[in-house]
Amino acid sequence: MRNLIILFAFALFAFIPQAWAAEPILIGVAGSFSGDLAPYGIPPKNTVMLAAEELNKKGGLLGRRVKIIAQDDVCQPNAATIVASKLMDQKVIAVIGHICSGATNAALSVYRGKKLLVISPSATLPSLTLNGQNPYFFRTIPHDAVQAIRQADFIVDKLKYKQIAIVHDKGDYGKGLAHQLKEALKKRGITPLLFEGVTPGAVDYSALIHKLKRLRPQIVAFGGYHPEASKIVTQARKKGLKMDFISGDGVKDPSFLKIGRQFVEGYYATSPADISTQPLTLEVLKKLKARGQTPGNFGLQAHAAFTALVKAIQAAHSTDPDQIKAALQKNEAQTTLGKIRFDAKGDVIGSGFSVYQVKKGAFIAVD
Amino acid sequence: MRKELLRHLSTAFGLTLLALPLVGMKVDFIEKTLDWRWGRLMGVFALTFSLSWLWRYLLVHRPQQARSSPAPGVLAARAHLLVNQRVLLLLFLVLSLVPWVAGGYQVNILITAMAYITLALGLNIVVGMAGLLDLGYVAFYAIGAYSYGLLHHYLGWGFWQSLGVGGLLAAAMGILLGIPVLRLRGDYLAIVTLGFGEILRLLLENEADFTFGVQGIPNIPKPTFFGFRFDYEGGIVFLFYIMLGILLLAITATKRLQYSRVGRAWMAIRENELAAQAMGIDLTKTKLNAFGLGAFWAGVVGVVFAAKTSFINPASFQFFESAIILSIVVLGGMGSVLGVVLAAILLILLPEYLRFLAEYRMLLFGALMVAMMIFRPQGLVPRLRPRYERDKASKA
Amino acid sequence: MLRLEGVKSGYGGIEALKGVDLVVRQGEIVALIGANGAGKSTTLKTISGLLQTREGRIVYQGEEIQNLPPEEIVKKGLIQVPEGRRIFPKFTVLENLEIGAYLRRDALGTQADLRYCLELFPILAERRQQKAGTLSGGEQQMLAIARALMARPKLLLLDEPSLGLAPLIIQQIFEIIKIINQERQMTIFLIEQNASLALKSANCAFVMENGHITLSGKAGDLAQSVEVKQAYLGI
Amino acid sequence: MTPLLQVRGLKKTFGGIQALDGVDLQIASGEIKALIGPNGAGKTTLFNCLTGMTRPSEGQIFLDGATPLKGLLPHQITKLGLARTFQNIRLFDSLTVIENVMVGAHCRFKANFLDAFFHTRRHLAEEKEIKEKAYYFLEVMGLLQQALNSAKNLAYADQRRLEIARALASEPRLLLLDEPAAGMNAAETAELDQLIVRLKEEFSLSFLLIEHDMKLVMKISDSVIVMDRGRSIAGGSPEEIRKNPAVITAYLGAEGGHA
Amino acid sequence: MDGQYFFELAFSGLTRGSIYALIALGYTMVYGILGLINFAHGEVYMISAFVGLTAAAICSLLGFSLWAVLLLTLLFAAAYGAAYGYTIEKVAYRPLRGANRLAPLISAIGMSIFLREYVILAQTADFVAFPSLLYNLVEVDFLSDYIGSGELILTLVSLTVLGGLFLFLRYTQTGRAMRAIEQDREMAMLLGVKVDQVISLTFVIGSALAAVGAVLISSHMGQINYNIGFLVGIKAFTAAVLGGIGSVAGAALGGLVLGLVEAFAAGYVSSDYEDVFAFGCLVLILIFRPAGILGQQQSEKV
Repeated sequence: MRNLIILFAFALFAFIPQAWAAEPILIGVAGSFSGDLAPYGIPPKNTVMLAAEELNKKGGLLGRRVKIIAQDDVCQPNAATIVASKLMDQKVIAVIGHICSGATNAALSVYRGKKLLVISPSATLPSLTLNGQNPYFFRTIPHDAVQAIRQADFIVDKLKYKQIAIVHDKGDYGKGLAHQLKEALKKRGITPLLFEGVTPGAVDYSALIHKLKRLRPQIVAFGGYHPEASKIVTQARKKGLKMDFISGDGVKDPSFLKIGRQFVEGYYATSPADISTQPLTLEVLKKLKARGQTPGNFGLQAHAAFTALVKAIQAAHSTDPDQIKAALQKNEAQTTLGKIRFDAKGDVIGSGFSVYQVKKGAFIAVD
Repeated sequence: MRKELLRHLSTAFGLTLLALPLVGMKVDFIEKTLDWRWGRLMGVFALTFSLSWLWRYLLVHRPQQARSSPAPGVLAARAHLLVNQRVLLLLFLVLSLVPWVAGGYQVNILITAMAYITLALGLNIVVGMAGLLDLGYVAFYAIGAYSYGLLHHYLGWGFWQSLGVGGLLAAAMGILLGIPVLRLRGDYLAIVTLGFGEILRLLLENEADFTFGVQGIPNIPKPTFFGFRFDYEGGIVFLFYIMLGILLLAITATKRLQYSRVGRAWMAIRENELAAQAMGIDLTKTKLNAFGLGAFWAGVVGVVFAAKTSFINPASFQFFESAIILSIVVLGGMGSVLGVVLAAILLILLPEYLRFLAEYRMLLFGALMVAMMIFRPQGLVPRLRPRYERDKASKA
Repeated sequence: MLRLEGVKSGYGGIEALKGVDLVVRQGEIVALIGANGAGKSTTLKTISGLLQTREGRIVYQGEEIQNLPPEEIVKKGLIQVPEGRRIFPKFTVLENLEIGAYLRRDALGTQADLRYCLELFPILAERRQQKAGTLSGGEQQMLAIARALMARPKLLLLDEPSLGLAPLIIQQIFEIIKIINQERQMTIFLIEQNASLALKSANCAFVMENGHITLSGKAGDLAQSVEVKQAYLGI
Repeated sequence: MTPLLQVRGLKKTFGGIQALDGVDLQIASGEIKALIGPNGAGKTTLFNCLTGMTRPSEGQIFLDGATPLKGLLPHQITKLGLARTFQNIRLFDSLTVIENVMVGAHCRFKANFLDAFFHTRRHLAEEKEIKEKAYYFLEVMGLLQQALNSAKNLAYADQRRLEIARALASEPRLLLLDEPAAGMNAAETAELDQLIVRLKEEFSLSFLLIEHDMKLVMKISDSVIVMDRGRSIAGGSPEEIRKNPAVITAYLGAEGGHA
Repeated sequence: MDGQYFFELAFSGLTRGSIYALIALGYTMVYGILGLINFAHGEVYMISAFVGLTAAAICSLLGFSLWAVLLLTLLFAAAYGAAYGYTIEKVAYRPLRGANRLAPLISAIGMSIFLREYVILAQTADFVAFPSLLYNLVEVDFLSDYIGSGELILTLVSLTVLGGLFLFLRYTQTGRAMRAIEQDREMAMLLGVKVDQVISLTFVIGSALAAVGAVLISSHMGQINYNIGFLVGIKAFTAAVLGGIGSVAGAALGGLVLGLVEAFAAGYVSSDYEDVFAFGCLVLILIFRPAGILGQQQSEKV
């Protein structure tokens, strides 16, 4: 009977949020939750929400509840500045976001000089950290140049290919990566046979395929996301083209395998070190699935960003941005991306790139 | 009554049937699974059933003149009282107090709203007054923004120099575009301007060596005040006043042009091109005037936009923007300044304040656009005809 | 055959017909004359269902037809040739005639009527493959009448058949109207602002002013009446 | 004395159809000239060529015997003093009556959009003058009561009058009227003919008018020109035309002039 | 110049072009009859693709043969596309008949936003896989260097449907009524044409054609999401204008011209510029032929 009462009291405590002692800690999540780029923004929001709920269930942060404020910037610079100033007005202590490099760039002009911690799960434009203007900006995803150099090394050193075609999707991620790859290859004395973009959502890519067929590159490097990648490789294979393909982390996605089936066999993709076997990652994936959600391209990066932030706050035992910043750079945190910390510029350490290849319907690390 | 009930039931049934494969089922072709979602389908049925009643009720009670002549009703009469110079000035005074009482967010969205009002007033010259349907208006906005971005990056120009140049450059492009398309009528003009807008955006994307392509141009500075540089908050407040000033100019220009020889020529062209020609109106010059002046405002706002976001990329200038600006003009009631202001507030601020609806926000926004057109096709505030009353002196 | 009783109708806030009473008897040619803006065309539009009857009754062959949709009224054999001809300019002459028979399902009868129309208007037979837009005004008016005949009307409503046509053509058209009336026993309700012309060919006539019928009677009598002479014939 | 307007050998083809096939025409200063002919004779096409809305294929048009009009744009021709009305009325429907007439005065003034924006002296002075002028022409045409109504709400005959008022506001020397009496009843037509004569006197105007109403034509015109199939087949005084056998067969038919 | 490459590109252009043409018909018919740019047409295309996906999945779950799956999918998508087209007209356009020209345009833009969001909420914002219904359906050896079998079927079906529609409009009484309404709506009414019904039918036919296009293209490209209608819609509309809007033959021709221009631009210049060429070609053609390739210059009667 007594146990029951205690249980009841405990349950009551758990179900009444007002019971929390102090004001909640506010953390912003910003990204594209509607519009064309919603598929990239919604999963990060979901994973952060999930992580925050779990955290609150376990007693919150520094004894306070964590409250997530999600703001939609539609990946547009103007909306991003509006959202950013709204988050500032609401006195969030940190922002997980933004999703697109462009929107992040615009939003940073609002945060700049404000000592607000911003951790993006997906903005890969190198200059965001490298230009040194954003001391409180971090990202859990390595920037494009890192990945591009990895790709160039693999193509030139491992595969020993010299005939390379670069195709991109004209988007800021895809074209950015393709551009970096071109630069990386240039440093190694290779000029690509082709550098051009396709329009995502076009009804047919066969003109490009015929062009590839004529140029006969040994490998096609595609900068962009998996939907376009699988369309291009499928059409190429159906036309009997046998060259190799390589892409970045935007392609290493389970749906790429499912949708591309036999056509994507042999496709190379660079991506952060394999994390899908780690217990923490598996657990998050399982919980997401239970909610009918997917991790998308950047969901795990966003989860990791949140985890790293929480760990840093706990380590600093404060919400002071300078102390958190120091903790982020000093302490390693166990996250869905593995053990990570951040370098002086704000880029992630510990999430390197491996090269994978599709073999029998699965991505297998080959380098 | 029973007939009514049956009617709405069958409407709801039909719409639910339409929703069946999208709302009621979800398939995954790879996993070969099929989910039935009956609960959601029931929700659709309940919703459509109640909406059907409401829709019917509103349609029946729709004011009759909505369909025929837009007789200036009570609203317009009141609007006329509202928009006299003194009231307008008062409104601006109140508005100019906002930065002192509200936070950065409110200031930020008010700048955006004012920017769209100005854009709509500019497009109103082209579409509302001259009757030239322009679906690529966003191109001129982009030209303004990129003038500042590029002039700053390559030549180190500041906001103030760029403001003039951006506006003039946009106006020049407007005239340049106008020349080849003058012969086109109505909707052909619409699609060519749409094409022009897309071409410009694609060029901005592709000519990466010059325009920085899809990566965009970052770190565009805020305006300075006689060399004084503000911090972010100060900068945005200063920008707020600059935008307020521009808006005031745009409103004055619109109101004065309506009562002028040039404005009447625009409206004459809109009403009947042939008769306008026969009355000695130079079609080419008058249309180019409209294109140029309309584009000028877009260029000016573009420069402000670049300064406000401090970052610009081609993706900010998509067709959707043109569509929204056009919607503001039409929803406002073509040619009415007050209407444009109200419509801009509705279409720009409403989605902003609807954020709590989260993912239903844009759905509702689209539905509202349809509903507003159906229940007020002539716009919120129909243009009041200028009253040229005979002077007392000459009557005597 | 057709009777209007106190019919009121109009556009938007304007009431153009303020209670119209008139009768069209089987087999006659009846003219409705009046100044522009008197409401003549509005009367026709109301009869053929393009405008709503706000008050009153329209009785056709003993049946009330006010506020039926236009296609139902057409089905009953009330066919209108509207003002300004309104032929389909992008159709050939033949296509224009064929669409005249849109509601008919009797292929044989339609064929026969087509032959009859082409005999009645030999110029149309000559130009059957020509685009109707390239016809002259007079030919277009003939085509418009022929197209209406293809629907095999019981009552033909003609709106200003003389508008904008040269006198010679007008004569031809009015002759044909008489022929149709006699050969096919077709009742014709004619609207004309050229009063002298209308009164010459009609059996009886109504004079309309400001949304009301002000005079009516045998066409010959009206032509002699002082009011009509002064107001409409300018004599 | 040189004629006000001289047309020589005007030709125009539309996709194989010879709409004008060598038209010659002279209008003296102060003359009322009527242009008659069956439908499709090319009367309106001639109007369009004169006012620059259609480019003639061949032939010449001179104003005052010296100024060539061919190749000029419509607004330039209007500025030189030719104004017109249209067969199917073309008003600026949603503008007010007074605005319609003010637009008519457009080509006689200069203020541009900058003047309007800064309310320069030029703008203010011109606006005042335009307005006064417009009211004056409305008064002449008897439309004063309607000044602030929408043009589209006018009665048919008033719309025709408004078209004339609007054309007058461009201060023409030659006024081309395309079927001014179409759709008017006898009483209204009678008013119209008095009006035309009055305008001629008051503004020392010349007229070229297309008209089917023979009574009007015979009554007011100084001379008549008859067109058939793109040619001018006869010309002369109304009396001569009435008796010309070629005209009777082509146009008037057996019934002669009393239709 | 490389002859084989040229023909490869030509066939690629033909494939694209025939799809543009198929969807352009919906625009051109609606424009002809109502004078309205139906911005929601691209969304009907997109929705039909989703319905097609559901139908294809159910049919394959039931174990039908590939041909049967294809036919049933086409049928279902066409029926639903038509129903959506009909509903859109009834809700968003019919109440605006007789209002000023821009009101329905804005209503259409609103409708288009609504439908996109509706699909995001009802289904997903992600790309989803669409079964490849055309691949390996037939073997065509003699052309296989130039064109895949899927593309061939796609082209053939499109052209057949186009031809069928052309005959329908030309030779049936209903088709004639449609063209009559295009020219003079009130007059058509006076001849007994039920105008509202015919307008609805126009939407139904146009939408069904878009649905056929949607299923064919989706199975060709293998994936769909809520955004696929936008680009296709704009391109198809461009094609319709290019050929002369309001004209069925014009839509077909405009689609093919646009497809070929894009394919050659992508092949000989760069895919970066294929859209620039497409719109540039539109602007150029309209400057020299302001009413499109087959459009009749409306000589306005003065």
